Amino acid sequence: MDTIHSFTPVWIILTSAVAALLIALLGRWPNLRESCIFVAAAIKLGLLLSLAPAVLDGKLYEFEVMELLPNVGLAFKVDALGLLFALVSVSLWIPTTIFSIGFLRPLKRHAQTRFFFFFTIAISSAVGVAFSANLLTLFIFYEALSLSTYPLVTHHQDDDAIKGGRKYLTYLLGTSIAFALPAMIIVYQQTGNLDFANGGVFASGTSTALLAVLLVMFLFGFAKAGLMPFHAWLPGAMVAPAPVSALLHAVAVVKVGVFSIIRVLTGIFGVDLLANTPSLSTIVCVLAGITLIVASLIALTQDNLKSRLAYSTIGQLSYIILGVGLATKIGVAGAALHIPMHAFGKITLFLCAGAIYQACGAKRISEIHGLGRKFPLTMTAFFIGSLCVIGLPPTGGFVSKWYLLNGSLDSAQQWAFAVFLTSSLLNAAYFLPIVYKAFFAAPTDAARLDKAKEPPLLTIVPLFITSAGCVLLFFFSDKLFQFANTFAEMYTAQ
Amino acid sequence: MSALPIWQFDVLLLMLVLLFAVVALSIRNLMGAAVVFGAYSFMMCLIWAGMGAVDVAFTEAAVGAGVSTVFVVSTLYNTGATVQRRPGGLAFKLFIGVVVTLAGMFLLTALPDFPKWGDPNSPVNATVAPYYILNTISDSHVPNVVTSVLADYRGFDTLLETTVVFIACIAIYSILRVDKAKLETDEPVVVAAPRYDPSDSLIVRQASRFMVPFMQLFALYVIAHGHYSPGGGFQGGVILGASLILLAISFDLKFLLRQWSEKTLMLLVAAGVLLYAAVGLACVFMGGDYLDYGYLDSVLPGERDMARSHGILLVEIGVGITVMFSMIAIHINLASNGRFDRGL
Amino acid sequence: MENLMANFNYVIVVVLMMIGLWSMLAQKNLIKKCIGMAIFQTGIILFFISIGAKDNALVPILAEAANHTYAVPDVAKIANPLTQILMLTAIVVGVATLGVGLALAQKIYQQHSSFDEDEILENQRK
Amino acid sequence: MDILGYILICTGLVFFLGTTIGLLRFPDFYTRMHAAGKGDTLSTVMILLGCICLVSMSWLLALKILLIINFIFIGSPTATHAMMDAGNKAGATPWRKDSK
Amino acid sequence: MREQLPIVIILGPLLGAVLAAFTGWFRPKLSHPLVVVGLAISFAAALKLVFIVAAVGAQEYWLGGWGTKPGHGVVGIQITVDHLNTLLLAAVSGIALLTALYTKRLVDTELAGRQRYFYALFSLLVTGLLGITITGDIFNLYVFMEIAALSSYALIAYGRGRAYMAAFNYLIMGTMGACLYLLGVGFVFAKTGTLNIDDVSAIVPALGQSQALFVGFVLILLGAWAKMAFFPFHGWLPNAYAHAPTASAALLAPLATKVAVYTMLRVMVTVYSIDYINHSPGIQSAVLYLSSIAIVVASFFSLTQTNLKKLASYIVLSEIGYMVGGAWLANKPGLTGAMVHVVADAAMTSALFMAIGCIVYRLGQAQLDDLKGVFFKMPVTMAAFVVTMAALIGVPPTCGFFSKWYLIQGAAQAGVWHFVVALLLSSLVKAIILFRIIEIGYNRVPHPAIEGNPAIPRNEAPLSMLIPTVAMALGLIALGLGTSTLVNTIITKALPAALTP
Repeated sequence: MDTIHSFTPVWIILTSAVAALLIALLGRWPNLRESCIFVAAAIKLGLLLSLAPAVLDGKLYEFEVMELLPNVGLAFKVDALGLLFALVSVSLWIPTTIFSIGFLRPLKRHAQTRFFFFFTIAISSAVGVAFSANLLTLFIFYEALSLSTYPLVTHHQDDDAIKGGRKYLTYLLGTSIAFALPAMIIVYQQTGNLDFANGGVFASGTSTALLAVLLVMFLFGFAKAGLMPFHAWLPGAMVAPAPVSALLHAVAVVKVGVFSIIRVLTGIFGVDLLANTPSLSTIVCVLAGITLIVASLIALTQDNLKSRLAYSTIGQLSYIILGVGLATKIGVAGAALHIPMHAFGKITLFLCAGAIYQACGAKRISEIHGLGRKFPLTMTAFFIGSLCVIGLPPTGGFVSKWYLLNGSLDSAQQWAFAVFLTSSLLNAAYFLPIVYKAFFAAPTDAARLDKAKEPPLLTIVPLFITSAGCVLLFFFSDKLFQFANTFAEMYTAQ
Repeated sequence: MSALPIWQFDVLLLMLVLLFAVVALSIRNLMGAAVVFGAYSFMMCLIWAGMGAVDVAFTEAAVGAGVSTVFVVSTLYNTGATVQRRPGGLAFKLFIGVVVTLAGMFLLTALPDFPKWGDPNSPVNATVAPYYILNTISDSHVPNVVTSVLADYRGFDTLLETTVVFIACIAIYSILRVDKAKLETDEPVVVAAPRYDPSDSLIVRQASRFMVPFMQLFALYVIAHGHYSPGGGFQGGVILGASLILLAISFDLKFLLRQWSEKTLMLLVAAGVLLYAAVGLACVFMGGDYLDYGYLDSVLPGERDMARSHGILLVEIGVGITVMFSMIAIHINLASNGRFDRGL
Repeated sequence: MENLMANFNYVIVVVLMMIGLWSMLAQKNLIKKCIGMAIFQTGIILFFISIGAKDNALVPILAEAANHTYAVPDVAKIANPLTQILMLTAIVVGVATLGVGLALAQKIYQQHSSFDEDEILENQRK
Repeated sequence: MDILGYILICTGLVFFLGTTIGLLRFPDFYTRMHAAGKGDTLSTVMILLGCICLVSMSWLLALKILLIINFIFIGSPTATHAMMDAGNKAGATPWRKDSK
Repeated sequence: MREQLPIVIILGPLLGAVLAAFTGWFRPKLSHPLVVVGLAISFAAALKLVFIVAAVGAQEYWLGGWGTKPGHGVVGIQITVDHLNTLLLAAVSGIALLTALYTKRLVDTELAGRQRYFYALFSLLVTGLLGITITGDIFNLYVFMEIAALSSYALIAYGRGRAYMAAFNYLIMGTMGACLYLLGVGFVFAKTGTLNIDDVSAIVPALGQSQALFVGFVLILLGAWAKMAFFPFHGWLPNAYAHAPTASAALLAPLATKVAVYTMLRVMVTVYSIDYINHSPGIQSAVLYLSSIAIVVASFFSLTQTNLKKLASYIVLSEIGYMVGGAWLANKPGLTGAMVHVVADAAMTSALFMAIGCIVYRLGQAQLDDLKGVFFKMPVTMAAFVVTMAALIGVPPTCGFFSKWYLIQGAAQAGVWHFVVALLLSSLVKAIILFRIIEIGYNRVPHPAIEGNPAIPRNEAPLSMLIPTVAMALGLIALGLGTSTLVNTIITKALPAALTP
């Protein structure tokens, strides 16, 4: 495959970094401040799209900034998956920003400048992760992301926020330092490089035991992916303001986690290695499968809307990991495809949750009975979003799950098929009742409903955008599938 | 002078030294401990002289036995603590004892590996040292090999050694010195009233008045004649210092400070080091390496070797100045508890 | 055993140093610590002088050269100057350290009116 | 000449013996100091004189030793005086025949 | 006439100190600039030498021109700048320079009326440290050691009160260390008959398994450990650094211990050879266990501290464990890690103490509870502080990450897993500390008191202190990005040939 050396990837990362500086400087003039976010986002999007055609016919953009360790450098590489992920995060960045403006301003929230500053930093580090050419670069941006999202999580600065933030950091930093870093160093010491190479970096004949240990260390090390038992930070981080949780769950954090795991599985271990040594792929699939089912079950029991969503996220992430763990071309493609699909669906749901909270201060599911009649638009958006997460047509979720199921069929792990179906049913079981109650159940607290007013336009518009996105992704899924497929072909030599 | 074949005598002295060390550490009266420690140092001098290390013996006599004893005594004098308080902490002492004994055993394991005692062909005596003995005359016309090595071959060490004295002086100064204005507000001070003020003994005063000039004459001789006989900057400087310390003790500090003000003392301490360093720097500017006195031949009389000899004299003078005045300053600080008014 | 007699100095040296070391670490009295320190140092100095000693050696002053009648000296008969230089330095360093230690001890005594480590620590605690 | 030297040194040693005995046996501080001061000075001086006789060849050395003698003559009694004075101030009571 | 740069490194601070001691009596204002100029000169020389060494290799300089004589070896004193010490020289002089600029305000306030000799002692301490690093003569090293030690006792004693006792204990421990070192030198000297490091290292292998040499080796190591406050000898350090005036601590904490570590490295790598260590596996594993214990114990003590300075001193202690352990792994990555970490840690500790100094300067005390809202009070300082702590934790791309990377790699290669665990553990502990401080200083403020609220007015440290702090913090990142260049051009060459494949 031929590569193009270009500085563009760095530019893409820098745009938002520069934007962050501007935000810090323009703190006094809110409109100016937020407008420069949109400008940056637009530029980013444009640059990303300009890369698309070349990437789609299998080219790679590469750029090495400097060497940090012998033959491991601060290097960037744009392939289909990275580009796809970057596109998703940036395109979702725009509606999230709109929403946060609508969400923060009327409530006169404090430290908006700080909020947007770290928000932007977080986006650029997410893109950095997407473009990393080797494990070290990825790790650097991964940590940067953890640190830059901490102020967002503790934004309220009350005791819950502090507790949540403490949990957040303990899990993310702790696991990454305790598992990912040593695993990475051992890999480096074994193989002498950390580049994501097609077919992995390990010489044939590396002992399977060592590989298994490393695999587990990586899976748990990138705890952003929320694999059980290292998932507890995600519900804990619910204290964050709504737009932040939207960002965390849909775009920046959790997807970065799974993305890193995909990178490790495909680029460090190599799909073929997984396919040829069933024990490894079994480890991945079993861990993911358990998380999948358990998380969905827990989600059923939650009454707090946001934490139910959180557990649903944990489950959905495991779809992706399981898909890669299947180690088949279709499976990998489906996993890659599930990133944008789930992103759109889940962000819609979270934005809805935020809108509802803003409208009538309702946090628990039992409080939103009959809300649908009051706010049809919001709840419709919620409905579409849940369809997308469950994976029913006509939403993008359907497509990705379709590929995942196919992948499970022609893999060695037939049982995964059953797992997928079961959890989809569970998803339906914990989402649809909400919608049903919202539209048809009698309101529990009529007084509050009367007081409640339709949330401001700035919070409604993003809902439309994202939910429309969910639907559009279904009809234009082939475009996305090209990305996923290019990536899958590049990394699975079967 | 002839060889000193006194090994048997040596063994006896070694035993005595050991005895004195034990006594100095075990005796409860601190003042007594200080005195015994002085005696211990004198024994050491004898041993070293016996081994042919006259310069070391000389220095130890002046520094170890003389000045440092005075330092300990003056410290005790103005704190007024004479008797060591309760012993205590037996278990701890035993523990340390065991550790130390083991360490000693460990050191003794190396004994069989040492070259035989007094063997002229041992590595130490056969590797570098002979060069000095063979070439000191041709290099710098200094018959006292110790002096030539001290100030020329290893002159850098000596520069640093002088610096160490200088540091000790200004360190003690900045630790102890308190100016009267802030004295009340500064820190709680437990002033021990001197129990005996020697300055009222006419005999002592007259005697020291009579001796001091001789001492100083001798000291100057030691510095100037260091090329040909034992001694040099350090020993001379210490004796000069001691002569003034004697004055300070037999009269009082005021008497001394009238002649040498605090400022003058401290400035001269630095001046000595500066002289030494400047001589070295001059060599660099003359085109040589640092402290390569040979290159001073254009300013100093004589060829390169004689220039070396004179360079050595210069730096010895620098050393002498620093050592002399830092000894005085240290004594004043310790004796007057940094108040520069009265004291031992 | 005869080896031990042959290197009798070294045995004494080691004992001396260990006494000094013990007193530095185990003694509670600051002045005693200082004296122990000095004894440790003199022990080391004695060690150096011992390794530089030669049987029946002259002091390292080439007397006959003093009046410029220069003759090549017999190295084996002249004591080793190098160890002596090193120890001159060591002695001076020793007295410097002793002085600083005593100055600190004085200051401590001013605050706690005691040289006893335990008492001082008690005072600091309360 | 050498003979003279040896004789001087031996007498010096005898005096030293006396000094030591006195230092140990005398009843009180002052008398002991007295023994030490007198005997010590005298014996040292004698020994040094003996040394002069032995090294009579080199006059420079002899001169140096003479200087030393001079110093001892001044220094030793003064020191004794100072110590006695100190003892007096510190209140050491002199010994009397009747006192036990 | 040969290259004079090596001696310039020493003379700059030495003369600066002596002249400062003069002007202290006439124009006290002049002392500080004089010292700064001296340090600047020596830093410039050190920096130039880094490039020279990288280009043409080691530079030797013979004091008084007394070089090698046939049959006798080097008869004078030699000072050497080679791949092993050139980086440290630059680091020490550079950090000292920054610290000198930084301490001006602190000294004027903390030591008002007593600072006559402060800068002289300051500069003399630097002289000693640079000398230890540059000298090529084991006895000369001892003298420099004492120069550094004596001046540091005085600098600590400036803190008064408890500082006196702390300084006295330091004096006892330090003198013990120096004496043990000197004794070890004596043993080596007795067997080899020379003091020049190169000559000694040429003779040592020929002597084979000599007990005296072995004892000397152990003694020298013990001496170095006492100086660097390695685990069994660590008692004096926390008190000394916590009770010393901030101005002194800011200089002592980064440099003194690192230079002692360098001494150990020099003895291990040059005087004795690495395979000498590999031939004594018993000691090796013992030392590795000791360093793991040192790291863990120090880390946990640092968790329990409530005083910022004490906390920082315990962090210093744990970092020492890193370097000793890394050196005793005695394999390529391990030694590389140790050498990188000596420089990196000097920079990190310096930045840490500078930031703490700024805080102390404004808040007056350094208890953790007093830090409430400090992030809003002095944002820039705290930003620097966070960067520094991140470096200590080992967050990329700061220098702390890469040194730790090499250390862990070395431990993995040698299969010393307890060391790996200890390293990771201390990183986690430091992370906890950092975020505890962030919580206190950033979140534990009454809720309305947020940005722009007059409740917490901006009250930054003065620029003369702030600029060095920020510069040092940025330097950490720069150093991190430059790591591989340093490793490739210099440190790899400093490793004994036996290791470099």
